[in-house]
Amino acid sequence: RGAAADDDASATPNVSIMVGGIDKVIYLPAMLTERLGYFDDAGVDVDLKTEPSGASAENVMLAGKVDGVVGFYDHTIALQAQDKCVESVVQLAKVPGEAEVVATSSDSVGSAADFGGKKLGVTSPGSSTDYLTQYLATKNGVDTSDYSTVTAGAGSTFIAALQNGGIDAGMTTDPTIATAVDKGLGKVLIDMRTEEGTKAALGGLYPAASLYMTCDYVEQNPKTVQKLADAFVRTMQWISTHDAAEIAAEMPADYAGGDPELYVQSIKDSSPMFTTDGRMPEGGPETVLDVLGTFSDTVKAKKDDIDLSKTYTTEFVDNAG
Amino acid sequence: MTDITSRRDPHAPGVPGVPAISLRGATKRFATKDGSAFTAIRDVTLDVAPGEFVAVVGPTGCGKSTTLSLVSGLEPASVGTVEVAGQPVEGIPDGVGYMFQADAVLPWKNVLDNVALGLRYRGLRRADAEARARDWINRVGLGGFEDRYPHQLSGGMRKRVAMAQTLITEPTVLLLDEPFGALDVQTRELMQDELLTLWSGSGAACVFVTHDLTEAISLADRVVVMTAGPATVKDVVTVDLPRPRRVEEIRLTPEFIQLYKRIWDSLREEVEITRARGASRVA
Amino acid sequence: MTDITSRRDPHAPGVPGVPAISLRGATKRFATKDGSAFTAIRDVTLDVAPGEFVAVVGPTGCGKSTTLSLVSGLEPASVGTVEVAGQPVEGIPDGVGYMFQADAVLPWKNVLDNVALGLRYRGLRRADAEARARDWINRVGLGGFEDRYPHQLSGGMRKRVAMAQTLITEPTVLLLDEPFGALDVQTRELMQDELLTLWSGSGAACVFVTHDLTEAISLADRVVVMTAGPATVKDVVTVDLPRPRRVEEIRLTPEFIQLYKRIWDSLREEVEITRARGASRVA
Amino acid sequence: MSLDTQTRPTAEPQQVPAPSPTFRLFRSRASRRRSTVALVRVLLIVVWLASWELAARTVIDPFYYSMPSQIWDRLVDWFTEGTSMGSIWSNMAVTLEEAVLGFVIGTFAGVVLGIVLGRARFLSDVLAPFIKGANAIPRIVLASLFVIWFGLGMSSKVATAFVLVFFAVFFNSFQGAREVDKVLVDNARILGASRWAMMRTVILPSATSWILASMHVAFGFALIGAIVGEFTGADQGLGLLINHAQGNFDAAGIYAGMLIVTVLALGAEWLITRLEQRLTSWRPPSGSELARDL
Amino acid sequence: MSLDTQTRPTAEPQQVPAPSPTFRLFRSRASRRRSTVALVRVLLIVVWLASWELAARTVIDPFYYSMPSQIWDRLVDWFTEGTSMGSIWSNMAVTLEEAVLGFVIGTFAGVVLGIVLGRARFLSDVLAPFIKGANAIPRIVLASLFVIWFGLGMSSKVATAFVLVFFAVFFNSFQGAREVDKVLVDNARILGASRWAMMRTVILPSATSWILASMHVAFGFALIGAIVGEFTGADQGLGLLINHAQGNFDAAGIYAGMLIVTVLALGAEWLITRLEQRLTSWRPPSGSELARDL
Ligand SMILES: Nc1ncnc2c1ncn2[C@@H]1O[C@H](COP(=O)(O)OP(=O)(O)OP(=O)(O)O)[C@@H](O)[C@H]1O
Ligand SMILES: Nc1ncnc2c1ncn2[C@@H]1O[C@H](COP(=O)(O)OP(=O)(O)OP(=O)(O)O)[C@@H](O)[C@H]1O
Ligand SMILES: [Mg+2]
Ligand SMILES: [Mg+2]
Repeated sequence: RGAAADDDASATPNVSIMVGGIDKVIYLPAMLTERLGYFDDAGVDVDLKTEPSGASAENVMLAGKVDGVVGFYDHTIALQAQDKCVESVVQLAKVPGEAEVVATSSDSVGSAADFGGKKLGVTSPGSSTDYLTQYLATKNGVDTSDYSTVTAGAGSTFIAALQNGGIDAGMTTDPTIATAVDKGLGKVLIDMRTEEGTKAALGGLYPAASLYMTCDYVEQNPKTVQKLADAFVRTMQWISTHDAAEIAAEMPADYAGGDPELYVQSIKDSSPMFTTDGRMPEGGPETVLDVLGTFSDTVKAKKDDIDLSKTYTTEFVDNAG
Repeated sequence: MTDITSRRDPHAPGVPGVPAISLRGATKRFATKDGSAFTAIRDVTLDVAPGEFVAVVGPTGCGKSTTLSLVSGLEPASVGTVEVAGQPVEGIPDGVGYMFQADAVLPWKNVLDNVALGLRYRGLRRADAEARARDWINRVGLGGFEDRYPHQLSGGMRKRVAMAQTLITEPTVLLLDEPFGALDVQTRELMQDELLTLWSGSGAACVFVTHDLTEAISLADRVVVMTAGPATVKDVVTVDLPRPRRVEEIRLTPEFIQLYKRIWDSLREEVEITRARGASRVA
Repeated sequence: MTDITSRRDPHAPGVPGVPAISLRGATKRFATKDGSAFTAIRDVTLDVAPGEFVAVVGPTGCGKSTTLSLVSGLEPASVGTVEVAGQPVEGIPDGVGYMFQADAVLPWKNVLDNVALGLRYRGLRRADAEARARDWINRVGLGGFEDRYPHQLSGGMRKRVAMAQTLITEPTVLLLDEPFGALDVQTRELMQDELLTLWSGSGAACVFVTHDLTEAISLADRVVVMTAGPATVKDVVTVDLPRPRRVEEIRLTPEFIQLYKRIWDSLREEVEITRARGASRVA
Repeated sequence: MSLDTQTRPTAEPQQVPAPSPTFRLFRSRASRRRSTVALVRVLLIVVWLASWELAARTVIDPFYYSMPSQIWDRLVDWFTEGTSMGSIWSNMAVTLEEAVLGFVIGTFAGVVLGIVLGRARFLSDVLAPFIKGANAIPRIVLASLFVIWFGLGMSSKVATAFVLVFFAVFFNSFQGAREVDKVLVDNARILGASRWAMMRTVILPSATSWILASMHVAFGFALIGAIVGEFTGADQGLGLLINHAQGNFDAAGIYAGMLIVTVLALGAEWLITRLEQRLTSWRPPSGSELARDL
Repeated sequence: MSLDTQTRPTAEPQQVPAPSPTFRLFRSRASRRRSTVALVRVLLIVVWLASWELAARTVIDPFYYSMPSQIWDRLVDWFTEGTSMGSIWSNMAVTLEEAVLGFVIGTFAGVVLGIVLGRARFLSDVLAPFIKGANAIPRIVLASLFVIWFGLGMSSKVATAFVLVFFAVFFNSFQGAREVDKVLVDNARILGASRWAMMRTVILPSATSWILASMHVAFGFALIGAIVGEFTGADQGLGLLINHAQGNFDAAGIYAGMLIVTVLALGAEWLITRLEQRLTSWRPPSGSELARDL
């Protein structure tokens, strides 16, 4: 990719960004920035692509097929364990935006301590929902081998699993959380969509949704990255000053699916997770490393060698504004 | 040759007076590619009584096989009526046996299973069916080849398997389309014997398509000569030679020679018409 | 019948003295299911000179088709040597034409394309190939049926298509496996004429399998009688009747009758052996 | 026992130019049959939709199963208002283009390789386990590899469609090439067919019905491939539309997307059937007679 | 022009009991051929693995493409230590069970429906568009619908495997039933075959090579179906293992998973080939002679 040649403050560089599910509420700032026209204002031509199913977005970026990814921060650490340098340039969320939802039919789960012998849903094996579930269980004295992990996906499959007893509880994001609650199928047990809830659950903040790029790209295209940072930071500020209904109104109409009210509700529930300035929250990376270092096979082996300072930079958000 | 009993068997099936096969103005047209119709046979009217043996001769491609396919119920007539045992033909009439001109034995069954097929279809127990099949395999001279598959047989052997397959079901209406064409002269005579033995005892009506006039005359009660295509019945020659007949003897008798000449002349005309038509059509 | 020129054509292809076909102790075995070998022909030794017409007769299933398949190079001999024009047979020898006993015309090509096939394979331009194919279609009496597909033809018509398909390539070694079995007597004679016309002009070596002794004697220079299977050459009868021959005349001559009787006796023995063997094997 | 010997008219024309009444009868019977078929089909659809709608309004939860009226609304919406990923037509065009390309390339490669290996015993013996093993590789895994290899453009989706189409066509062409009647091959060899002429005039026509049978399945597969590819990473296409609906609990959207895919497949199917009719026009008019009695 | 008239021995036995030297020669030639095939296969694998390993150590990035030595380590690890989802054997057993069930049910349904519709013209005319349309429904979408309909247990994966297998087998059985030689059907009708006997003795054997050809593809499809189903929602299985590896940037894990799937497919393939040999033992020993010259 000849992106380096475009790295000129006056030119309008082309950047392609892969979003790990463009219509997920946790990744909403990406589409919102485009809808608000902030990319154009910042002088960057962004091509948003969606990759609905998780981890291979990073592979695609590392293979040079896209320039940036909007995804979970924890991937930067996992990748460093594989000697790949990827850094978060704008941190969109300071908490995972996930919640452990318990089926209403199963009243035996009152806290994470009751996970033993239960079927716990995650979106896919090896995802952050998987690691967070393991972390929560262990922290509450339940060994990971005492419960069974079930891949339940997100969306309807998760809801159906809750309803028909395929899982007793599960970790997922909005709008699945809001839908489950709305349909009376589940209630939120551990809410990691807010700062307080996350701190209570994990003992610290857990930075999640972020824009990350390869270190090489950042080094070679600082001006382009700066433009992206400018645009994203404006969006984060805009989010913090508008309410859920206003945000929902900016999004493409069909993102609301069949039920606009529910969509507003899920934005409302989830918007506290967003940062207001795009900065990495204090202590966040350490929590993430703690979680991955305990449960991810690849990270576990190299836990002590991980250099967290190479997994994110605040240089660009500092300059934004 | 075997002794042949009277050809009007008292135990013959079928209602007396009702022909076993009755074609009335039967016409068969095939759709061709350009949508027009090709007439294969035209206005064929013919009755065959129970217990009667009719040989059919005609120029190649005139419509003999087509006529048999109407009687067997495999193809419906376009115009006219076809009746077997007094019933209009719809689907395959009961008691019809048809030995096709083309190879029709099942390639995935060995000789024994192929011959036993008709009996198995009729619900006979395997052991019984096989016992009778073995008997028939010997009659057609294929003893020892029971477990061969058709592709391991010569052309003439396959024909004999088909023959046994058809005769084992003891049909009351027997249609044979050039059954002995691929056999050597002697085997052919042995098979003719077998056929006559079966037929004379059973009172079945038999329609026998052949190109061999000697064969036609020595086997049949009547020889039907068909015209050039679209075929219709041109001539019917009654063979009034006494049965049992010894081919080698009668073929030198004046009656035989006269019959032969009559049929031959009748047929030659038609063949020449066919031929001339083929030539003129291109000219 | 057409006038037939001298049977030793001076322009005959092939080196003089070198036989067109030469089988030396040729044996063919087929593997059977239980792993043992079935011997189809045994120790066949036979030479056919260029320009010679040899008819082969033998009991059904004895191994006539197998012999032809060795000469054509389609099957390798198990033991012994097979040479065509002095060269050991490996793959299909040049100039071989083989009309199969089974239907072998391509079902997806119409009559015209089927007949033109050999010429097209030899790289002739379409227009030329079709012109010659049309000529051949008329010769076999199928004018007007050029655009029919095989399934729309009668059995005898398909045989004639196969005949034209083989003859159009003007083979120097011509193998014919019961070519006229499905034809009426007259058409058969017309085809025999055609065949002789082509053959006599070309100096091709011709091997002709038939069950019709009259046909064998009236066409051939020599008649080869094969034994009961596994076949080997039992008897070779030289037919010293002058050419051109008129079948209807010669068949009543004492020479013809004597030849017929000699071949017939020789063959009958073999057929009886075949038959007895079939019966004994089951007993 | 009676018999009428007919005197034959001097010059009966062998071809009957104008269709006789019987023939017209045949034809009208065929067309009556066609309309019956259409009627039964429509009836089936109506019954199915009505019972679905009814069930969704009473027993089953339209949250999961949606219902025809909602699907219809969603379709109307898409076609009039467009979707969040641009006009529905351009989404359809993208998916169709990917599928068609994958289909064409896959069919071509499948036929060529299938026929060649079908006739080359040694080569096929050597390669068989590799091809069979490759066929078992899950296509979703492949799809993500393709994105890495070929990027996010059209090519990765075409590649996914290709691998689905290829195997379906390959195995049938392969078997078709093996099933050719030996006597036809022998005859062509005797007539002097070169290797290439043999392929063209004997093997390929004989394997045609095998190849066509696989093509019927294959276009559906090509669409699936394109959609799987889009699921793995894309910016437009029906796959994204469906995925988007999945992420938003929009059951109506899922079914509407599937419906559009189905319609596309049926369109392609129609074209393949036309092709089939042309290629097999030499056959006896298929066994309707026969099927009636069976 | 010479000719030797042989006097024939009195009683030549028609069956040669002991294989003659020529025959032994044939046989040893065949076995030599088999070992050549095996050799070339092994050679191909070795060359491929070696060049992969070499490339991964020099030019290409093993992060994406992994390398044989890493994959081997991962496999050893899985088989000795187990995986994060329990023993590798139990994961294999789960996936295999799903695939086999889906394969068996799908094949059975495909053959029965294919043969019946292949011989029942009216029914097939009516149902064809529905079946063809259904075939175009993307299986990943179906997989998530199945999870909704059937839950997270085995049945949803079996259903996914089923839909993949069914269509592959159906279309071939259908065409196979149509291709039956008309004269064989006519002959059986004349001989008095009932509808059922016709199916059993004529249609089914004649369609066997069609059905078997589709079964070769179908088991691979069944495995794919099981894995897609597991991707969508499951608690054990090879699909999850691969998905887990994907989630952890573990290329070696992905390829190791695919390798296991391939080996399972080849095992099943071997069984199907055995079945094929039994069912088609009546055929002329296939055209090796012929293929040699082509
Ligand atoms: N399906 C068909 N479509 C069109 N024409 C056909 C069809 N079947 C047969 N014919 C034509 O009908 C005519 C009669 O065919 P048929 O097979 O009855 O002849 P045949 O008297 O049995 O000849 P042969 O002695 O050569 O077997 C032929 O001209 C043939 O081309
Ligand atoms: N592939 C094969 N496998 C086993 N046996 C075979 C095979 N092909 C032919 N045979 C046997 O070889 C013998 C000779 O067959 P062939 O076809 O040469 O006979 P034929 O003389 O041509 O007979 P016909 O006059 O009936 O055509 C037969 O007994 C046959 O069963
Ligand atoms: Mg006929
Ligand atoms: Mg023969």
